[in-house]
Amino acid sequence: MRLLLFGQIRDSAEHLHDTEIISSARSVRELMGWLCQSDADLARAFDRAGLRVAVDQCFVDFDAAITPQSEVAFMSPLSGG
Amino acid sequence: MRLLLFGQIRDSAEHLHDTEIISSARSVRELMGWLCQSDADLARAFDRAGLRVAVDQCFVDFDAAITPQSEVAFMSPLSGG
Amino acid sequence: MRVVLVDCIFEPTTELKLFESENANSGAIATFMGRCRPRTSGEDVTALELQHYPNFTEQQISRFVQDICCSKRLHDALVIHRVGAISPGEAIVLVACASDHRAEALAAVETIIDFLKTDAPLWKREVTNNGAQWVEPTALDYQRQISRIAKS
Amino acid sequence: MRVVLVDCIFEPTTELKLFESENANSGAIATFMGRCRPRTSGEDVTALELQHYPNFTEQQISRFVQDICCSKRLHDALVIHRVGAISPGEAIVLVACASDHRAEALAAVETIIDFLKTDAPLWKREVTNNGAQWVEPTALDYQRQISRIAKS
Repeated sequence: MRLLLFGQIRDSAEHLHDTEIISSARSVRELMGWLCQSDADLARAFDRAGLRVAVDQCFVDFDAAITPQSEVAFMSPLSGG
Repeated sequence: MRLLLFGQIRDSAEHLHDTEIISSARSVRELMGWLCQSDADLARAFDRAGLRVAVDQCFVDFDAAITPQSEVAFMSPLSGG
Repeated sequence: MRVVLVDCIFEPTTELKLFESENANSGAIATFMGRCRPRTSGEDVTALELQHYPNFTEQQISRFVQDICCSKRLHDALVIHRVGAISPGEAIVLVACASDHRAEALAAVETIIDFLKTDAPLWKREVTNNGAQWVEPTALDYQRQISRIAKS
Repeated sequence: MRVVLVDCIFEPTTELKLFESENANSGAIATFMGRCRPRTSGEDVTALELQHYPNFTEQQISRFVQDICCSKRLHDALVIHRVGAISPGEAIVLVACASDHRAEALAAVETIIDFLKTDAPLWKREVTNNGAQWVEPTALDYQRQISRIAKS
């Protein structure tokens, strides 16, 4: 699946942004657990307030299902305008 | 004193707008009574909702004092913007 | 702060460009432009006529805008209002407010335009093919007047 | 309706002039322009960097603005938002809404800019001489988010 990181969280794991990853995770939450094991900085970033996630360009909650074809984007608090 | 009329009320008594009048009225209310006696159209206009008055370019209530040197402006409801 | 009454056509975006350049350090600029609509209540409008009370009108608007500049901590404010005869499509009023952040500028523009509708010494008459009619504030305008006064 | 992200300088008043001429029959046009301030919390800002999520950002903003156009019965709406590197003094965002009457246009502009602050997929980083810092919505931004959602 494709992993995207936006905002502050990208600074924590720049090398993972916009990469293809191979994981058997079937939900966003499972994917987060799997990523945390391999990257302590990202684990800390996931703990920060205001984290949002989109799967295939739709905002979803952390229990949302994912497939190997999914595009999963983790986002720090949004701040446009 | 100088009499000014603004908005719809001017249509009722165009001839009185921006004229010098000689009256012994000592308050706005007395002046209105005096004007009503001589002009029935203006009397009806005074009865319409939303009438406001300014003396010497300050909004005042109808009991405000006036002198022979006053500038008295009667105004229909304001509508700018 | 600048409050002006004009008796001929003005170009809102030209004025805004100037206002913007005069307030280059302001993070937020909110504006409102009101124009003479070509139709009202199903009738073609041929003109608007705006009466004013020379000196008093400018003085009343200036005082109000000055108070808003202080209370909302604006960097600057601009009000341009037409008087006299206005044709459909022409701008009637431009309000612009500059501040550090959006909340103040947006609230100030809204408060100023609400004030102009019910409390500035201006009288508007709409001319259609069926004659001329004085415009009075709507029930909504008066509601907004009450809520503005309650907040102040 | 037009929602665009641009990665180079744009001139808000030029865009507004176009918007105004495209909506010649609208009685009311409200706008908001946000700019990169040269100073923040006492520090000189050397640049702002705006990250976005290609396609998703445009799609999310467009959907929201489309909904507002319907619910506020706007004639038209325009959102131009910079992405990438922005220098002090440059425009970040322009929002313009056209309607028959002022209440709808003013409320729509406010709602759209509030949405952009907390709910549009955009991420802002402020660069000063002391390094770069991600900007997060303020407590006030979140309060306005809650009141916006409560009203909708």
